[in-house]
Amino acid sequence: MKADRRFVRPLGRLRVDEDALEECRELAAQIAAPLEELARTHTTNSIERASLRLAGVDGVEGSGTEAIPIPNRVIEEVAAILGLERGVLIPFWNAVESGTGDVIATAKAIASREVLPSWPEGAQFDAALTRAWREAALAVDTIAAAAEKRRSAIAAVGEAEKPWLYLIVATGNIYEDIPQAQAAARNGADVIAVIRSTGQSLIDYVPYGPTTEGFAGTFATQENFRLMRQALDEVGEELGRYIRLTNYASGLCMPEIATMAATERLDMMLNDCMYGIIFRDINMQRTFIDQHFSRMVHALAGIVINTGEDNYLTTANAIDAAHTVLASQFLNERLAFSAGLKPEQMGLGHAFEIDPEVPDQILLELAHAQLIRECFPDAPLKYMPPTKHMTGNIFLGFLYDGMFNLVGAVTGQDIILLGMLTEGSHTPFLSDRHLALENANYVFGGAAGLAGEMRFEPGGQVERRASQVLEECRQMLQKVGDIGMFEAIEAGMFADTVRTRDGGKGLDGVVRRDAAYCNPVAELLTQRLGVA
Amino acid sequence: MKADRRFVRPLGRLRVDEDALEECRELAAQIAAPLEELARTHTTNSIERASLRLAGVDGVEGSGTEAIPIPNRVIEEVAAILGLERGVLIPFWNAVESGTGDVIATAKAIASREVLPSWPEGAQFDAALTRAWREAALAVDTIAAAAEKRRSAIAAVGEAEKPWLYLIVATGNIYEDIPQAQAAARNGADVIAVIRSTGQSLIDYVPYGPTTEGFAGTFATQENFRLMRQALDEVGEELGRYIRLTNYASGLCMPEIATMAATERLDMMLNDCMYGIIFRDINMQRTFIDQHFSRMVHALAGIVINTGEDNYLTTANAIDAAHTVLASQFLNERLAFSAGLKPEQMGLGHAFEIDPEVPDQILLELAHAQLIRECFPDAPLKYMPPTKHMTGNIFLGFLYDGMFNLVGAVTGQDIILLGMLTEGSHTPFLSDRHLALENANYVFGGAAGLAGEMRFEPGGQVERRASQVLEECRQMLQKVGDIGMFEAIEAGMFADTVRTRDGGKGLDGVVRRDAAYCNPVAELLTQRLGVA
Amino acid sequence: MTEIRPYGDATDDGLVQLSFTLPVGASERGRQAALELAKKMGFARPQVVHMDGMGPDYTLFIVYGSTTHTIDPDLVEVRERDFPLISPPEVNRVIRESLKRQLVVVGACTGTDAHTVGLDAILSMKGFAGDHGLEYFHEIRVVNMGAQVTPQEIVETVKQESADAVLVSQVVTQRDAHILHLKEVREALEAAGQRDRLILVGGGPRFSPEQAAELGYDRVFGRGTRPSEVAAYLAWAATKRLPAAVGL
Amino acid sequence: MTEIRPYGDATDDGLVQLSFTLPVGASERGRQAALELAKKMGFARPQVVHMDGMGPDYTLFIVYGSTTHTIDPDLVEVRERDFPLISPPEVNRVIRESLKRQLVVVGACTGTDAHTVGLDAILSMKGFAGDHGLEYFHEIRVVNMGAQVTPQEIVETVKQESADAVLVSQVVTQRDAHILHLKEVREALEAAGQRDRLILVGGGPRFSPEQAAELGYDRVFGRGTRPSEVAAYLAWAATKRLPAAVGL
Ligand code: B12
Ligand code: B12
Ligand SMILES: Cc1ncc(COP(=O)(O)O)c(C=O)c1O
Ligand SMILES: Cc1ncc(COP(=O)(O)O)c(C=O)c1O
Repeated sequence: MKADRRFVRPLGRLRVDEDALEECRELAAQIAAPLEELARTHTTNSIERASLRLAGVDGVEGSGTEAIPIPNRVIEEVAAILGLERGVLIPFWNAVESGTGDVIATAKAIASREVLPSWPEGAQFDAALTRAWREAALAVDTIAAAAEKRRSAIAAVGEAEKPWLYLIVATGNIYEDIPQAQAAARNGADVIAVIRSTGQSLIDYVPYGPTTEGFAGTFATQENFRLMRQALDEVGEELGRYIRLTNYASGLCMPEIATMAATERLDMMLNDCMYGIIFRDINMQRTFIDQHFSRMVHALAGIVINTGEDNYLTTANAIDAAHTVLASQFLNERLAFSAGLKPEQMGLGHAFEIDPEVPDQILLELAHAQLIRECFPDAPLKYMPPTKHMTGNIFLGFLYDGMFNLVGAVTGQDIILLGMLTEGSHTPFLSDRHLALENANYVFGGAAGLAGEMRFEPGGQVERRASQVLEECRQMLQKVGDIGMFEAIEAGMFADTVRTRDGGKGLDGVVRRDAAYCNPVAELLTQRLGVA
Repeated sequence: MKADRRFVRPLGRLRVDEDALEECRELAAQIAAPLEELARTHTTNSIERASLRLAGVDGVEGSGTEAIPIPNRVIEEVAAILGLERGVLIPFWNAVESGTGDVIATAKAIASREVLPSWPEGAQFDAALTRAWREAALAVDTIAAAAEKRRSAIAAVGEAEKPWLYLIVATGNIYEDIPQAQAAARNGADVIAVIRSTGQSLIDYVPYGPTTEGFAGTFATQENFRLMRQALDEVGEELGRYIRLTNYASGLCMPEIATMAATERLDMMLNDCMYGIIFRDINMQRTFIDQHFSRMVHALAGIVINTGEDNYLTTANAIDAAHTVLASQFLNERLAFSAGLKPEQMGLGHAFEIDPEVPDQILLELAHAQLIRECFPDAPLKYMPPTKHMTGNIFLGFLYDGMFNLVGAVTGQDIILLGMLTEGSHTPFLSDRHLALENANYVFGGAAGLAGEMRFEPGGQVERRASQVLEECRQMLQKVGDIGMFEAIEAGMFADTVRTRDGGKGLDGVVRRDAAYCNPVAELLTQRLGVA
Repeated sequence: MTEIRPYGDATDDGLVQLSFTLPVGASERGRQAALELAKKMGFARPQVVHMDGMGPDYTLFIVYGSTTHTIDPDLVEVRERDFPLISPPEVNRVIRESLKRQLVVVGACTGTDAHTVGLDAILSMKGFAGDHGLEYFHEIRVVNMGAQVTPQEIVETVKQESADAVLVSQVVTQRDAHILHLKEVREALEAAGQRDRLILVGGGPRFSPEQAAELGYDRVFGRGTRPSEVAAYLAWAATKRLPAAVGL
Repeated sequence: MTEIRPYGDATDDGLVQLSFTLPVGASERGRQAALELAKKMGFARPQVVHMDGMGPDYTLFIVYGSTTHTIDPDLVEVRERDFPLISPPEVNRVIRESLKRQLVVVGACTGTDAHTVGLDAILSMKGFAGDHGLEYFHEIRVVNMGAQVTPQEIVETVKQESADAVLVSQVVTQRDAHILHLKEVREALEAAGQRDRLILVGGGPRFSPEQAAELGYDRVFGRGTRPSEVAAYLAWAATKRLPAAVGL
């Protein structure tokens, strides 16, 4: 079936108000400015840990998923003794230089308090600084190398045709995930996402090693990344189609997971500027600072980010809140841009979540999807299937998923997350995924051609609904522009969820940078990407 | 959901070649002429039996579904003694006039050979003739009255909105059929078809009374018609929506069943000019003669006929044979017209039967359905769901049915026969029907608005496919015009099935009319309808 | 191999999906009745994920549960094909050598069944799924009687054509029509003393091989049969069963 | 009423649809294994209508069969609601009269569960399915702790607010997370000596009433619960269970 899909991004189907579009982008830039400033002037313990990981610090104290990673221990010691205002890298490299010279050993020594971190002066400082810059350069090269590795891997095995069919595995056990992911790829999946165990997003460290116990998901660990990457490379070779791997650079460890993803050559990462704030009650300052660093890493590693606007519609009404999705996409776009991501790396998310009982539901979804397609012509849009209104009626549910696929096909969505007929009751069975692929292969095979063919009556219901959503979005962004992002979130303007500036988890990890703050990794990233 | 459907017949979506259209209609007229002539100059035992039934002759000799109806016995006797060339009515009314005067009694007497039918002369002939005309007038009035009764019933309970959802019951037992039909109506069905037992079409008499034993269907008997009509009138009142009843004026007893349908106020009848020939191997002369009489009855009774082109695609390839469906529709249209049916009574059939494995299947179905919509703007089209490619995969099958509903919705098909997810394995379960209605209510509720909205790229794939089918149809009709209808069928030009002029069942019942042929019922029908 | 169980998303979780209608209202009592029924079928922790009232008297239930039953695939009885799947040329050769003449096949859809596509798939030149049908074999002569043929008509044709094999198709299975009609044909052939000198074959989507015995047929073929299988079987049966072949 | 069976298209035909995956290849042996398994479940004449290989090692089967089991709906045990479904004003009155003060409710999604929509549906003013949530009742004071709250945090809040009732939500059920997490909360409350003076209520889409006992909860509510039910229950329980109410 796949071979017959001729992917097109239909444009110019709706007479979109170009001025409104223009204005939305300007407003987004204006709203983002203070957040960009915030990121420039602050660091977080996760950013510092990420920088340490890039320096080669790894391993844990203790065992199991509760074992504490060495990077966390080092940060704790540095924070306790020196504070993080000047960053962790100078004290760390100083310890290395003035000690055994071995990175891991030194880190362990700091963790076990055999070595006390200190802020070097004079020649010692210069030595630490030089080393820090040298190591940072190597680190940033590895990140950039990921993009190169991916390019050659794709060149070698072959690129998957669009739309990319995106499937989730979520057994909790990496060793069950692997065969299921491979089976999915063999049946036509182009992208595999390993869902994380519930709760990982709220732990302020990254678990270590291969894991077999998770709730409704599998822990994101560097070893799990490596194992799955390997498995997908194997099956990709077998199929002559590069299979993409996705995980979540989200939650309290966003920056670290981003670096792990780069190192292990993941291809796409769920990474949103607000998801953690709204859906995980993570502090907003922490989130905005972390997302900037993590996005620079993604940018350089050639990773496509997937934003999470789709989630809004799981709590809010998909019609009333349609414009909030669009507004958030403009903000995600802006904050991606200012972190150096190219349009083709911006997998902006949206979803098919209108209540099926609503008259003309399919027509309205078509209008929303087409509008977003036209607003972001160069973005590999990520289209999410119905979830909220999926019930135990698996037959009707399977049909909703089919209509979702159809709307995705005719509006040229790039990344199609396949819906599961059992969404209303349990995490996917092997057979649910298989049926989802049969559904998608049928619909995309049968309707792909319509993307190029379909037109809508000028001034008709589809066009009118689209311009209404764009206008509501413009007004919302104006309002946010007036009161500022923090106030907007405090006012519950996104996903009907209220969060406070100093509330939520992780604020304690936020540190204002000192004049002497030094983080060559961050520095080099900004330089390479040519961002401020 | 229903309340939200705004039914439109989208027209002018494809730039159809008006000249080709015109030519197809002229060719159809030319092809039909000899068949119309055939019908004018011949009668059949079933037409004569139908005329007797309209005279009030009914009842059976013997018992069970094998019992022989009195009309059949009377015909046999008349045929044996006088032949049928002059028709049955004069000898019959003569027997009544010159006997007890009681219709039923006389018929029984002839059946039991107590009275021998004879051809009256002189005054006796005049008496029989006068009586025959008087009774015929009454008979034809009853037929016309059906249309009136229907109009007032609809006015009283309320008309169903289009599209009409058409559901099949097929338990074989009229007493199981009734609750299932009522349940279906309560869940949203607008039309109920009681499928006949396999094989009824090949028996040359109509079974009698209520029946409880049928294979994959329930016998079409006048009593079963009456019981179901009553049940649907009841539920219609309850729902404030007139529920239509459908059966099959098809097979060897086409004319009789048509009269039964008129008498019992059925609303639609499956009635095709070629189905019996191709799918039941009924003799072609017999079929063309019978269908003309039955259609005159339908015309006057205000019954909508449903033609059977959809069946072609169950044996032939739905792409290669698409034009044969269209060609047959032009022929059915012409033969309906010449029997006095109005465009709004022509439920021309077609189907969604393209192999789902075929690239752009959905696009192609859309092209076919839209083309037919545009060729017959005033006909209440009957759109049939996928059957041939339905397998035991009920999930995928349910999705095919959903795409069928969608194409039906956006192309404004009037009568939607709901597909069953279990089509590939068994006759519908109660729950299959329920799910089919949920499917339809979702899709029509969600996409009805698109019928008014959607346009296709001029010169695009949809338009190109449509004009190709129309052109192939024109060429086929030309060929049929050249060789004539009989030769065309003998050449297997319809549904890949070969039939011979004198082959098949029922030729023995065909009789060339004598100069003295007298059938006031037929006469009056032609007069009332103003057809030749 | 050993005992296995259904696989939902983990080995041996035993998860199965069911749907059925009960003649009860959509009520808590109905839900419990559905759960109890599922337990009787041997499901542990059944869950009613969907309860859908169809009028006041019937309710559709969709249920998931973990079956407590297991099965050992190695121990299930699978009747292996007892004839070789030989190629068309081979088929022709075998027939020629054993019969010294064409094998005559009479095919029909009997009873009220008008589904000819399946029979035609086996008989016609066009064939099915890439295989040619029996008409393609020059050592086989096919008499295709079409649809709704009575047992008597079959018997007569068998005599006329002195057929070696009879192929009967049945697609409609409601109220076990297919069983009934196939038996009627066998009985008619027995009554006419023809049965024993014939290869009697039945087919249709709802038949499975093991039914041959109860039907009194030499072989029955089911869903998705390929003409080549049937041809190979006939050639093999010809050498085995036919008087002509065993030189009587 | 008497024993009933599933209804396909005729009374008592017992027809049921199943689908399941077996760790076998899509082969005749696999098909037979599926049929045998269905027979073990008590299905007569099971039919595999679809066999779909998912890679070499797993196969999806869709099966229809007629169950030999029956059920008598009148004999199934249905726990009737033991509290009256009183109206909001009534709820307020009952609480006022029995407690002489507001009823304090602490609600939380515990463990790693971040699904707050269900809890909010019960607690928030907005409510669910046309009912207002508990915040709407002026005799009820609601403390909504939101998502991913630890048992310890719940215990502390309960003490601080001297809560009368604790409402715990669990939506994620994979690997029985919901059972585990609900128990953890109960244990924490017991350890803190708070359990007995509280009305302890759990809820989530996969719970059913009968589970309350095993969980050590006073009541659990399942899929589609309406806030009004919960309010009525709390008022009733307040008069029955609370020391304050029974005047200790
Ligand atoms: C095409 C079709 C029709 C066409 C038939 C045209 C024709 N000339 O054959 C038309 C439209 C006429 C038709 C009518 C009816 N049909 Co019909 N039809 C179908 C349909 C859609 C496809 C059947 C088909 O062609 N399959 C393709 C062939 C190749 O497969 P097959 O038949 O299984 O044959 C293969 C094997 O079984 C085997 N085989 C078959 N026969 C034989 C014989 C021998 C000797 C051997 C060795 C092998 C063999 O080899 C074949 C190749 O592998 C099915 C639904 C479906 N999707 O299956 C319904 C279906 C078969 N029809 C059905 C019914 C009920 C009818 C009607 C009775 C309905 C009605 N009352 O109007 C009518 C009346 C027909 C009658 N009197 O028998 C039901 C049968 C239900 C049941 N199990 O009892 C079905 C299943 C639809 C449904 N779910 O209700 N039908
Ligand atoms: C919305 C949603 C989300 C939203 C949640 C937003 C939010 N703030 O709540 C988001 C997008 C964040 C989300 C994320 C995830 N989700 Co989610 N999600 C859903 C979804 C689509 C709807 C749930 C819902 O809101 N239902 C509506 C409410 C009103 O119904 P309810 O929860 O049943 O509540 C009612 C009753 O149960 C009862 N009730 C509930 N709680 C309580 C408490 C008390 C005291 C009482 C009296 C009554 C009561 O009353 C309520 C009203 O009737 C379901 C799928 C579905 N269609 O059901 C999946 C689903 C629940 N999610 C699931 C999963 C796995 C996740 C993730 C873990 C996936 C991942 N790893 O990324 C994440 C992580 C979340 C986490 N850490 O827990 C699974 C759970 C599978 C399982 N059975 O274990 C589901 C079923 C989807 C699936 N099939 O995989 N999800
Ligand atoms: C941006 C983003 N991050 C993360 C997640 C997953 O949640 P968690 O953070 O619990 O892994 C999602 C879920 O869709 C998401 O969209
Ligand atoms: C025109 C027509 N007549 C009759 C039938 C039903 O077949 P039978 O004549 O066996 O009742 C159909 C089936 O679709 C049909 O389309």
